[in-house]
Amino acid sequence: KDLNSVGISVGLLGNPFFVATIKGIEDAAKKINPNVQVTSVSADYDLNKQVGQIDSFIAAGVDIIMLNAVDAAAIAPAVKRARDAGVVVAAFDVSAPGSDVTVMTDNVMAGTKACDYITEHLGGKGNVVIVNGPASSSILDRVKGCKEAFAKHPDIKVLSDDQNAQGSRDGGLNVGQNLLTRFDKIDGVFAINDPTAIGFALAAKQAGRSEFIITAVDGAPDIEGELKSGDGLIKASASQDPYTMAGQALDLGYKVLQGEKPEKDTVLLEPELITKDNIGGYKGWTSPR
Amino acid sequence: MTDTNSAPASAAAKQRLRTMMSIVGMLPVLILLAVVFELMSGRFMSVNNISNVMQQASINIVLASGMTFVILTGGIDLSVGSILATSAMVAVIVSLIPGIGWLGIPAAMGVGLACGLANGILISALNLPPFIVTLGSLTAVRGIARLLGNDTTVFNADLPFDVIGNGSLFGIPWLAIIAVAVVLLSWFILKRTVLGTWIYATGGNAEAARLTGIKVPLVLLFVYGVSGLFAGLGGAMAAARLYAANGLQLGQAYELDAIAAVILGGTSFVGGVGSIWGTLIGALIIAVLSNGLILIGVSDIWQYIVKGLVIIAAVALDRYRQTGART
Amino acid sequence: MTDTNSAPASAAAKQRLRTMMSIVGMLPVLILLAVVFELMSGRFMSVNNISNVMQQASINIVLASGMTFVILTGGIDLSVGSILATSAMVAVIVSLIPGIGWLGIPAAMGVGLACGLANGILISALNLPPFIVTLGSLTAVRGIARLLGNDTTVFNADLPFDVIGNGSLFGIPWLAIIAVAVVLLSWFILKRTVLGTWIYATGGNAEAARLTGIKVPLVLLFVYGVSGLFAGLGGAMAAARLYAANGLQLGQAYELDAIAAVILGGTSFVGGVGSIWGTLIGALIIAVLSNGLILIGVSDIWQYIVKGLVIIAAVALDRYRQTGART
Amino acid sequence: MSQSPILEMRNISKTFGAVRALKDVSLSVLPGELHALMGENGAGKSTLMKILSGAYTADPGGTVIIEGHSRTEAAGSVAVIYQELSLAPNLTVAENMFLGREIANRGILNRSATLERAQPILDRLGVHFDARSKVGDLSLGERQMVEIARALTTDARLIVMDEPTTSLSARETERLFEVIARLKSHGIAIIYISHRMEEVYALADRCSVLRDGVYIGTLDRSELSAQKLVSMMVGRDLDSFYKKGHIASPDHTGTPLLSVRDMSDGGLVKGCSFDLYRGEVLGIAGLVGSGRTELARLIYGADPRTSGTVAIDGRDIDTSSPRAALDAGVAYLTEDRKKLGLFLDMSISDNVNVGVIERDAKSGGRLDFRAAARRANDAIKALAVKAPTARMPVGGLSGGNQQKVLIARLLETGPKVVILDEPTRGVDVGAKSEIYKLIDGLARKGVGVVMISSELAEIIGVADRVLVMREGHIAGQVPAQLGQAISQEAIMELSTGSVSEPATATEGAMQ
Ligand SMILES: Nc1ncnc2c1ncn2[C@@H]1O[C@H](COP(=O)(O)OP(=O)(O)OP(=O)(O)O)[C@@H](O)[C@H]1O
Ligand SMILES: Nc1ncnc2c1ncn2[C@@H]1O[C@H](COP(=O)(O)OP(=O)(O)OP(=O)(O)O)[C@@H](O)[C@H]1O
Ligand SMILES: [Mg+2]
Ligand SMILES: [Mg+2]
Repeated sequence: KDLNSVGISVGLLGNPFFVATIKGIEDAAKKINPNVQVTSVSADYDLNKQVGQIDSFIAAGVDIIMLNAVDAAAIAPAVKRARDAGVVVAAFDVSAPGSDVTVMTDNVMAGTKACDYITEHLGGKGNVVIVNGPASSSILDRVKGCKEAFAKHPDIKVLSDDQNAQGSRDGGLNVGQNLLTRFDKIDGVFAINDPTAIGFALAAKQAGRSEFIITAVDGAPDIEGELKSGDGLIKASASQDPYTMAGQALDLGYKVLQGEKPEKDTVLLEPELITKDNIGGYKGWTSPR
Repeated sequence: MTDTNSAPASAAAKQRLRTMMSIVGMLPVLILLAVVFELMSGRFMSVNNISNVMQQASINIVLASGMTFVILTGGIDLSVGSILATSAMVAVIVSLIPGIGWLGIPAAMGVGLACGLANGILISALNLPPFIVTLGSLTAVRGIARLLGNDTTVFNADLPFDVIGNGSLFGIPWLAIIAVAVVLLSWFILKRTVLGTWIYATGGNAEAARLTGIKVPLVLLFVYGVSGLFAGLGGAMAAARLYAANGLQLGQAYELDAIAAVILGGTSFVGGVGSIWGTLIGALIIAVLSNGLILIGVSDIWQYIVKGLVIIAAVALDRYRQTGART
Repeated sequence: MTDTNSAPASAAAKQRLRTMMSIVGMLPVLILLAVVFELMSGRFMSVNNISNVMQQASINIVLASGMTFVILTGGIDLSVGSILATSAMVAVIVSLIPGIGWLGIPAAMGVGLACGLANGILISALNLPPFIVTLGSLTAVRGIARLLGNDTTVFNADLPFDVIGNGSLFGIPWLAIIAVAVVLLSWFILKRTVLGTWIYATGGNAEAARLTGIKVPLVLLFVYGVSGLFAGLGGAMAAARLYAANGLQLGQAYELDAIAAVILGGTSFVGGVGSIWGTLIGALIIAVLSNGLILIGVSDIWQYIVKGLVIIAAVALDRYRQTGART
Repeated sequence: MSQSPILEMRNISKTFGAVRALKDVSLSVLPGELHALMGENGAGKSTLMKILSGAYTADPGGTVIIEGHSRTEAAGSVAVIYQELSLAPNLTVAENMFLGREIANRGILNRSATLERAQPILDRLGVHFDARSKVGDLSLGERQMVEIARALTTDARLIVMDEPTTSLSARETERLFEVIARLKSHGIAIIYISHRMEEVYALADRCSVLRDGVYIGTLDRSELSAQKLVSMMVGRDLDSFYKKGHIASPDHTGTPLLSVRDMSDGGLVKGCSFDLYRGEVLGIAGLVGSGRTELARLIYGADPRTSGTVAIDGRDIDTSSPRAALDAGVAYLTEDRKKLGLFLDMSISDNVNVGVIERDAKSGGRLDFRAAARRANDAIKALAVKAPTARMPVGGLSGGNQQKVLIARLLETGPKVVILDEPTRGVDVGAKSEIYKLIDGLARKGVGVVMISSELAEIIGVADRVLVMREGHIAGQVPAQLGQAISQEAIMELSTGSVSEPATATEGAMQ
């Protein structure tokens, strides 16, 4: 069966992460069929909207739906509808129950890696802050992994874990300013993604505070410079590889389309912790491939 | 603004024509969009896709119907998206109770009604500005929705009332049937009952309405109650469609779509002027745009730009058409 | 004069008192909030934190100042958040051009002004409803913002004008100084110039304004232009603060905060009534709430609920206070 | 003609859609003359004046020449007092007076100079408010004075006054006449539009008449007579104008139909008491701002009161809200029909029926369209409303017809007592006489009528008894004893306070 058209629905287009995933899918699809038509839409984190988009894709007769589920559990019925209509559903970044294949970062491990870095740096003792974000499954997983890492050390005290910085620089800066006022001494900060971490670092710079380190998850382009310089507060980020992840999901989906059965329907990609030391070899999201 | 002295018969005919024009309203724009999308995609008019559009429009139609009541009195209700989220949460949570799961629908509607009445009381009894009150409940009710599920998604794969979200009757999706029923009910209330006249009168001139003995606070309480009730119904519909609800994400910015549908439909922000048919057409225009742009493969970024421009162009066209008709 | 009935002196005094009350407006609420937060956290009133609050409020103050002009004429501008995002993108993109990077600020303001004037032309020349026009540009301009950066974050760690985002003068953040300057400029225009009187007159009775020879379309063009210009300035401020801009995420729902500040500040939706000082206080209330709730460690979910309720309570208190004063 | 005219309007036509508001109208005005312009409601007077001021553009073919220049060049030499008050209620009196022509230096307002120039003009008009008052706080009459003051701030050579006295009482009107005389002596020409005949007799040097958008003719002062004017305006003769068909002095023994005791609102109205008997027309006179409207609104429950009771047939009734008052049989006609009375976007039928649809409704609150149509058509016929269909929006009617629609709404509720606040404001002679007939008919049916009016001739002509209010009190009653004649002098004396016998007069009013 030929691959003629692909529909992509992601949580929020305009996030560089998803831009990289779309590029990964497009490149992978073009390798299979140079004339393939790829339509990408943004669900704006609205499940209802995403379900509508899936229905539209079914009506438009796409071969594969590349799905970044807005909600890891609740998307199931829509996925089922698509599969019943004979469309292959390949999930990436977030699991989608019932999909043919899933490729995602191991977010729990990403959280654990980032927070292990903090506990190591602190010698297992100190006050830490978790800067939370919107409650999506990947963020919940990261926080879960991080908390597991902290829980291994009884002398690590989590001062705050319930402030939502919206996953943005702006939010990171505002929440950062307020948390820095609230706590006189912080030893470590885990931000659920890179923009949040950068925002927090900006807040610290303004307040003239530098007694702590920050780690995050993503390995986004804007954090590469920060890590390279090495003298900033942000010391590490558990990187994801959206380009590869999404491309791999498409390849697996194509195999399903050809009637093959993949050996594993879920592929977990292990995040790599990038720090000052290994940043030189890091490819990044936007580098040409 | 009009004609007293010219021949009465022709004046009456003209009056009827004008009423017609204002009811037809944006219909030409809707048809134009449908034709363009069909020509460009070749799939738009398929039975399957029409049913999609109807489903996708249905929740917004229900919200916008309630919003029409509110805007007709010169008010606004920003909280419908949050109320929808809360009711959807309640619908799913109740549906999980063994045996009485179908009570999820009345429960959702009850919660919606309660939120709407709370808005209504603040606005009518304390005489507070609707924008601020409903902005406050937009925020507060959103918090409640999140609290209900503790910030996670609640779901129920065996939703007892999932037929209203995914079933159909003679090929027409139940969601669409509900939406049409809501529109008909709204039309009946607005045009065929005493209450409807009071709503128009309150919007047209609230002080005069009070002086003619209309109980303006009751009218206001009613319209915000209806808006909340319909938002609650919308929540049940969303839950039935999705088998799940999420307190944080569901219904974000729905109020803007609902208001846009009402205003596109020719209802005036000042109150007192407008019709529910206009709202229906306005909501369909929005749904057709979203669906059609995906069908013809416009990228997400350009969807934004095109959608914004089409909305502006639609009202401009309408304004032009009406001016043309008047002279 | 045979009969000067009631003593005019006391009437004038009462008039003055009423003006005072309406200027002071929400100030008591602001002070109350500050005191409560200080008592509960012990840190709210620290110099450092006050400076935080001022920074966090500054962008909203600038947006809300522009919004005050618009709402005073009875209009609304929903597009400020999108305009802010576009201008911030332009500011960062221009700042990357070697040598002339500081031109980012005028470029951002120019883009904002252009968007605002586009709104203004559609509203004043074609006589379209402001809500729909600015809802359309909310969507379309957001698309442009995304297009500019091709949907990625643009950033510049060596922003030539970062001092306005992160620097301070005698301990006062430049952001706050800019915000105060914008408020003072707005006050001057509204209360001390002919144009200001025209803006109030247009909002109070547009038809009367037209009959007295005021060029109402020009007034409308001006207010939407100012709103766009200030949104552009806000974009430059946001870019300077964050060293980056993202076309999709930046400025989402900022219009609601700006409108809330204006309405909390006592400016009427109907137009013609209100003052820029009220807006300043309204914006500060919103900022103090967000800051204070985090300071005292309220969780995100409960922040929503409390924030919503406090906003409603604030207007209710204000309404009660004013009624009390009148009798 | 010795002088060259200051204004020449020739062959002016104006169409609104299919409506021909003006057809080939010509008008010339001489310097220093007061030129009255008369015609029924909807004759096109205001439209003509709006073309003169530039608010409307005339159909091509007509010319307007002011002092030898075209209209655009001569802008500023014409000032207009518009009929629908064109003030910004949120601004101060001074700001309104100079709106569009602010006293400013390079765009920056000079507020003290504005006040300095505004106050003397207000003083000359003898108003009670000062230049810093907000217009929104003023009563209708006071706003009208602001409009007049605004016209006086210009150095116009021609001032148009479109019904300037509709909201003014005798004293303000006198003030205005003094001002007019002074203006004329400075060679300023005035076009004066009014539905009050006496004013035209008193003031006009010449009088032009429009009918259905067509120019009928111009009379010189010497030729003015009531018959001539009326027949030119209406196209036929009107029979007796003020006519009391009911018994002039009804039985004042027994329980009064309506008795109001000690009505106060803690501000504008102070302890007012009066009685009204079955079939009686009770006039309430007073100066602008004397609190008549406020008193009526208190009785009707439109505003909260601090003290006072209302009884009908000797039984205390609840009038805490308009709804309660209506249920008890008290109805009120507002003085401000556009702002407080009509639903301009709704149809005539809806406007007539809105008070009674609940009573007519079928089960479940469903509207009874047949009953509504019947009521609307009957009302249109009974009150001679000029409208092609009951379905047209009321906003499209001329002022007089709008007023009739509002009265029809009132009558549909079947009230025992009606309070009419300035029922003939802005209404032409024909419609006025019909409204008088209506009042007469109500009284004959035993309804008690309270009529608030600023037009003395009307109040004397229609009322059986007149209460005079001053500064929130009922200052007295005319005639003081039953059976005496109502005299204009007595009313004026009471309302300006030049006699001081309020105590006894109030006693008289109560008994
Ligand atoms: N803006 C408008 N649009 C349509 N028709 C109008 C408009 N203004 C006036 N008319 C019509 O023009 C005619 C003349 O109206 P105009 O207001 O000039 O009458 P008028 O002589 O001033 O009456 P009145 O004594 O009641 O003030 C009326 O039939 C009216 O309905
Ligand atoms: N909303 C208001 N706020 C403050 N003062 C008001 C308000 N309305 C009216 N007034 C004042 O109340 C006084 C009495 O007004 P009212 O309308 O009762 O007088 P009136 O005798 O009916 O006069 P008119 O003939 O002008 O209607 C006036 O001096 C007016 O300035
Ligand atoms: Mg007129
Ligand atoms: Mg009055």
